[in-house]
Amino acid sequence: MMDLVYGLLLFLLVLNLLLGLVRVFRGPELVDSMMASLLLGTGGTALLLAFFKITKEAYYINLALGFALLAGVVGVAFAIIILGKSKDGI
Amino acid sequence: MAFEILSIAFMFIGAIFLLAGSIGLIRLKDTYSRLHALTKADVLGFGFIVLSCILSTDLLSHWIKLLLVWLLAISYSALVGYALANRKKRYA
Amino acid sequence: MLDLALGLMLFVSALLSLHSKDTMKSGVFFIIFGFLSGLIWVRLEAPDVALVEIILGSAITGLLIFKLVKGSKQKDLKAFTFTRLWAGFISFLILIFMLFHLTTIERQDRIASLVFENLHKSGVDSAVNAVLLNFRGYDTLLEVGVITLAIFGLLSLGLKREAYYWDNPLLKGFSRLLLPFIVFFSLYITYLGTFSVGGAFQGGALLAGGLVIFALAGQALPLKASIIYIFMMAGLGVFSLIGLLYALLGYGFLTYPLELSTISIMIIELSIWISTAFLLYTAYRGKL
Amino acid sequence: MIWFYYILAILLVIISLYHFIVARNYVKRLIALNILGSGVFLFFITTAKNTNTESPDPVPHALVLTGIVVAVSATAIAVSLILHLNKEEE
Repeated sequence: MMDLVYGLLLFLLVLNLLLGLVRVFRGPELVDSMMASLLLGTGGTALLLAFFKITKEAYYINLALGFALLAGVVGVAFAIIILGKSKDGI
Repeated sequence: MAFEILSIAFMFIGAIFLLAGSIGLIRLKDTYSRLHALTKADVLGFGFIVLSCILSTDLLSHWIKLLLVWLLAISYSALVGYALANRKKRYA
Repeated sequence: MLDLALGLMLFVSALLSLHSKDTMKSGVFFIIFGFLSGLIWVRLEAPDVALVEIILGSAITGLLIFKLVKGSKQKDLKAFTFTRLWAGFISFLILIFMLFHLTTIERQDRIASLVFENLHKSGVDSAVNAVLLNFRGYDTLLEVGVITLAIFGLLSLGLKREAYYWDNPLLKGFSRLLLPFIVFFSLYITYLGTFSVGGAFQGGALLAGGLVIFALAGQALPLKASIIYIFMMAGLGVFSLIGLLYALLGYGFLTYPLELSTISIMIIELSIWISTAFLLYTAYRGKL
Repeated sequence: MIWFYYILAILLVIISLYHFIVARNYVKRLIALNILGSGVFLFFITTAKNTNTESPDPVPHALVLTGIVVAVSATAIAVSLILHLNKEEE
């Protein structure tokens, strides 16, 4: 019973990633592709937290923390480096 | 037991909100509305998932770390969404 | 099922990142590839590798590749037909070789049992870190040497890099709030290395990510160049000094006595933490 | 499941090797090199899982950890060299 419930849960979370990545891979513009950092920052972290809930291993929370942090760093860096002009700002 | 059932229910609600965000990402027409779908729905769904994990453990250190994950995820979601939209409008 | 879906996503992202015409897109797909392979390594019960892959292999490499893609304006030329044929032939040969090799792989006990038997002698409870810092300390020493040399080689090119930043009050405030938290969290990850998933390289690279966010907001660290040099050399210096100390005391190079092993490993991890952070930060900036 | 990961690792190695030889753009060549490395790491980790013991073998994990760090430092110096090359050509 529990296996079935958790299997369904993991299926939903992976389906979320799959559907999002369809747009990311097709995305007509560059920004659409980089929305992957937002998608992975929430979806991937959610997957790791679901693993934590199923196995009760504490290290999944640390992994989730690192995942959320670095997906954000990469997203901000993309917005500033790729979308900006060099030496812009001050 | 009641907590366990509540926790699994929260997890499912969160997963469905995340899924809604992804469907919005596929179906909406232009970049700004896609950004909107992703940042709104995903943050709500992620909140539910963190809540469900908080209900399923009873260690204080886990609670603190889960709250930090939640804070980080929502603040980065807002920041990245803002930065992408702002920069795209200005330069692209 | 889960493995199948993750593997499919990984393969598609690798394929697109290699095939796409636009180098910016291939950089973005490479980052997605990195994060997805982190998830796959969680599935393969290798959480240490997953942490390293997410932090170093995906995020830090991604930042470097963003800078490269923005700075490089080389056109994408079509390859010669001869090259294509040759490349196809070579790849096909390797495919045949590896498929042939697959049939000979057996399911067997490897040296894992040896590690678990001797784990109590290492002073560390985490098997991966015991191998990394105690049983195969030479490897890690040379690894620290490689990364230090690479960054000093990069500095010696003397290239004047463009700095990219965004002068935005929101980002500035956020990065200032984030920095103390990241310092604390990366120290925590480094400390976790002695008994669970974590380690010095992961913690250091995490701190480097935080410093990069700090720099992207247009702020400079209030540190002198000489202090940054000292931080960068700390890992290699402390590691080899401790190794030499034990060699002079008669234990052998990098062979820790049992009662002192935990404290020595902690000191080494701390020094690797600070030096990795500043080395990777310098690698991102391309200058001091 | 083990065999699926072996096949995936081999496919990654093959396609990235092909593109590493074919690509004339240095950026794509660098990315192909990184993906080649990831394929080899995947092979190692799968072999570590392929044991009779309960938990996977930690020695390949430590080797892969070292490998990733070395790959990142190689990427850092390659990025610097390619940027330098672009400056020379201008």
